[in-house]
Amino acid sequence: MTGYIPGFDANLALDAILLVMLVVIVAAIAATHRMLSAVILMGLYSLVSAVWLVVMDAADVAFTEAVVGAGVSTIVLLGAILLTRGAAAKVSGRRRFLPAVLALGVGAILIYATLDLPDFGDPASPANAYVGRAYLEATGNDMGIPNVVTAVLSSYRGFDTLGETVVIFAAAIGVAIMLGFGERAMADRTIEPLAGGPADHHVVLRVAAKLLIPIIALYAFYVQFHGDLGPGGGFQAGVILAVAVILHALVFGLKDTMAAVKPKFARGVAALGVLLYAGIGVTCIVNGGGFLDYDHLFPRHIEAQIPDWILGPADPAHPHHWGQHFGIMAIELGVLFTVAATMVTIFYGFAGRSMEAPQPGAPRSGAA
Amino acid sequence: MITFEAFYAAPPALTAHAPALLVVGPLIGACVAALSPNSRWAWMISVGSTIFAVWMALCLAGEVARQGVVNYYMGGFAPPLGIAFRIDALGVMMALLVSSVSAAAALYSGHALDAEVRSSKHTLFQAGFLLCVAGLLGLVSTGDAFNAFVFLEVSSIGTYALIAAGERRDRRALPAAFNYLIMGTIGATFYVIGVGFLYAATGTLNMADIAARVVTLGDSRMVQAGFAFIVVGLGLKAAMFPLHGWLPGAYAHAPSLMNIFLSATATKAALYLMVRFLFGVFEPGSDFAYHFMAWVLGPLAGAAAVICSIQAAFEKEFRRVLAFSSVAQVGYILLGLSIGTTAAASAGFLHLLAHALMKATLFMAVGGVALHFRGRTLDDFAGAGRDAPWTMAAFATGAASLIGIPLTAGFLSKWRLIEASLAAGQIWMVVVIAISSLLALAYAGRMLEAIFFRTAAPGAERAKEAPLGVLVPLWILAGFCVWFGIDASLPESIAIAGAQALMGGRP
Amino acid sequence: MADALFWAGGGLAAAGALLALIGALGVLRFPDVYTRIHAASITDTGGATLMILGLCLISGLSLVTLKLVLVWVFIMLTSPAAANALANAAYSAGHTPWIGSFRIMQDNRKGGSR
Amino acid sequence: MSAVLTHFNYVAVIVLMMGGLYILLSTGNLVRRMIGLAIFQTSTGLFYISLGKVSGGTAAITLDAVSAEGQALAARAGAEQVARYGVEGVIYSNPLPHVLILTAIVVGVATLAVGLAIAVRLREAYGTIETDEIQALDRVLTAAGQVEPAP
Repeated sequence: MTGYIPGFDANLALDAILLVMLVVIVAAIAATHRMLSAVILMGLYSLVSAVWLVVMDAADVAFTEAVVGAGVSTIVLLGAILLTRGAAAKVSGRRRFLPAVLALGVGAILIYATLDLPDFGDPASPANAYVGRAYLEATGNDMGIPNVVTAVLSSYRGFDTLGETVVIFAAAIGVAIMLGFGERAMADRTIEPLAGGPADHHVVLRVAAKLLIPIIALYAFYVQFHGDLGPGGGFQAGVILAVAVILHALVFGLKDTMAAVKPKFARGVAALGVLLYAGIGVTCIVNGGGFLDYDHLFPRHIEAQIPDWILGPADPAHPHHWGQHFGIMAIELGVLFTVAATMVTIFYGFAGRSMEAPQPGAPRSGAA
Repeated sequence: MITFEAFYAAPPALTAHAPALLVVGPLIGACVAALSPNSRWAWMISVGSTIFAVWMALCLAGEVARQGVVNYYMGGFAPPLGIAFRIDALGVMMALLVSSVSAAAALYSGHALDAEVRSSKHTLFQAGFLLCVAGLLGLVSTGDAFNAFVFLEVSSIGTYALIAAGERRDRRALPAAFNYLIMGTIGATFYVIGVGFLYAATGTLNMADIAARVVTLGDSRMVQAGFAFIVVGLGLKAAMFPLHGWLPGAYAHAPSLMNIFLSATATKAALYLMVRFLFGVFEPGSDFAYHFMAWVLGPLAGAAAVICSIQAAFEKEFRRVLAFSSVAQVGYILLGLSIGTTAAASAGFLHLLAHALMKATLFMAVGGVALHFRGRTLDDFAGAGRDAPWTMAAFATGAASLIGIPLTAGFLSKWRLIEASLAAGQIWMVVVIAISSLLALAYAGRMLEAIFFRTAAPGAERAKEAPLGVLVPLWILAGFCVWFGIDASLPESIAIAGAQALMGGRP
Repeated sequence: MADALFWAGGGLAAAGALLALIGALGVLRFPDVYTRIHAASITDTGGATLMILGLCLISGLSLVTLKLVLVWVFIMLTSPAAANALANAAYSAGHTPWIGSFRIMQDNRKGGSR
Repeated sequence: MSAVLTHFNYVAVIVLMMGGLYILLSTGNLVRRMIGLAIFQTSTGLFYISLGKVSGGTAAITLDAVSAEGQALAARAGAEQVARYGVEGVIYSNPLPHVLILTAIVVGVATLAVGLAIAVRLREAYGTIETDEIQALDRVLTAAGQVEPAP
């Protein structure tokens, strides 16, 4: 709503303020010696950059940064410092000079190159005028969904997104190989859940969590299925769904959560998500298109027989929209499966570990 | 190009989609392996999907022989909107290399995992291995700069954890894997920064499209910075000489399956991507890529070939010797490329193939013996030649190829390199190759001396012959080392076709 | 009318921001962990409420209003629960609340609270 | 506008990258290194997003140009700009960098999780997460000719 103060671009001012905040936060992380402060500041960094991303019109990225950067990353970092603590960070003098020179050198090269970059916000720059614009012009015709980011993400560059889903799956495998699934936490009978024990101080938390978990899960599905129309999609929804599980584990104890969402189940779902995604691609091949060519998701004779009341009347101008719609929906579902299951697996890995190697006075789960 | 008709007897529908299936096959295999009930199943899936990848690579080779370049549009969207796979003769060479080495490693893994990894994690390990394979295959086939980053990370993230899994035998695997993770991620991020500058300058991510547009930009600082960051980033991933610090530890302490697979393929795939940027994207536009190769890449490669060979000669542990030797051998490949003629490049690629073969042989022999044997230093291997004659004979074959003894693959590739550098008037390169070969004789000789001419200390743990499941893939690899030394028409035709595809008709 | 609503909403949002700022000052200035939690949580919830009210006025009656109200409900659920959990954790970790006059607190500061 | 103003975003993002790189390289603490790495990766993303911002644009979610929101945007950008750079009457920011950075963020969190998992195992195997101490421990053991497997 900038129109109210003429000559003043609120967006630019916000942009500058947020960037300065980010620089200050990074400086604070560099300066602090306490791991906990560094982790909290890291979460703050993600949150502020999410706000900045909104100012930059990158709503989908902001959403992801908020849930992934400020949410899951912080949880994992907290778990890690809990499991590695007792080793205080110290910056010895000799290590300061060379890194500073290296960082400054890289920065100098970057700034040297930056001076040739087009002006910030220039709509005629090659980056904005060529392929980026082509997506905006073509999406309506090719896919017919309003969120161009989703269209590019899951159809034009759907293969990248497959790779990204695989990266997440690889992370699940990596963490599970390193830390296990928290199997020992399940076997451990001596540990009581945080809430509901004899000295239950956590009535408020428990009530709030009971109220929140269904809302969070519901919200995840809203984000999932609203991704065509607004910001959101499989990644964000997957992380949010995983957060519901993580919250349950934090409040009701890891063991109860693992009984509800079994580690093996999580691992299977993570693999199934990638399988679903790749399977959609292969289905397109079987039906005569290229890999991930959703126009060929349905065989032609079946597509012709889909009654109007399911999909609406066929639009002669854009005959393939339904394939695209279904393809995008299906692969987003695959992404949801993999991301949610992976985040849960990673959390189980870290949280289960603290029980395996108990330390004096350690809280009971990884990120409590 | 030799004919592959005998091999690509695939239905045409499969052949048409071979580029996608090449990557998706191992990917689906990875998911199924993660879901499989026990390690035997996972192993069979692993072997099956890597052999499928070999088949697809052969199909592609046939297609490339017929068409020259295979383009495949993901999702049916032509670039620059969509992601395109672009596979030429060089890409096929890399795809064949990666898939066949992965198949040999997968065959080998049946026994190796039992000895090296907790049995509860075998299925995960195979899944991670297949993800690495899929990532590298995607990396060598893609024609999209950002897609290449995604595949670089697919293969890397799997690799980090699988290297760290070597902790069960040797806890130094953990710091080595962590170090690799940091360096690898810095490299990948540098690459992303470089691609970002190229994107800012050209507005596109398709490599061919970037190349076409870079030409018109002249000496833009954005292009220069993009070039610098891409070269440094991929140089980190490829363990180019001053940036190779992470490699020896990561290779030496990894489980032997990863060890074999990585040493033969991972750095070479990153190298391949760098070469594609140098020759395919930057070189046509301006000559700074050319100057860079002559004045930076060449000398660094020479330094690598000498200095890392010296380091290898002073190492005590078997695998570390071989790992340092890998960095030195990558130096040879880069020497060939830095000359900038087609003959030299083909010699470089020939050495790339030969090196992949012999390193896989060497690491597999060491790994095969180490299944039941905790030895790791030269002293530990004293007398191993008598205790495990078949395995160690294969080792000797690989070592002979490493030194460059005639009738082995290594001899021929070095010979071609020397020929090419003489033809280009680069006498110093001949000297470098000679010195480095002498050093190779020194370090390989030390290993062979320990294995065959020393006797084990009384009471020391003795090596045991590797099981048949290891000997078969091992001797297949060793056999290729010898075959390609006697009759090199197959690898040479592949390397020459690759070099011609890269150089596009330059002398 | 729209203009008046905009300024009213803006004023409310600004008041909310001011409240949050005061809360932040409180976190810095208050002597012990419980008073700090108190300062943070009350002003946080209150400030967010004011801001959301302001934004509702600016946006007019639409779907956005409903979403803002849902956000408010969410904040009302989470923020106090989080403060409660934080205080609980501090208590479990052995922090005893300061009881007594502010002067005593200042005198004891050296020995004291973190 | 002067070069300082037009390129402020890029320079600020580069400062963030330098900060991340410095944190990463200056510390021997493995968890801190991961934090530095995460900042370095994220700030690269911010660089891309800066490239894709179009002044006067909005998020790349198709709007109706005649809706109230579309009208307000058009009024802000000016009719000439809209005619030149708009798509069906609305100026959007470039969606491509957004897609790329979504991918990069996810890759970043995957790296972070795996790196931290290795760090946790390191702590269990060595009892420390300081690079110096780990190296010292390794030197001692290697010199003694023995290498312990991790517990």
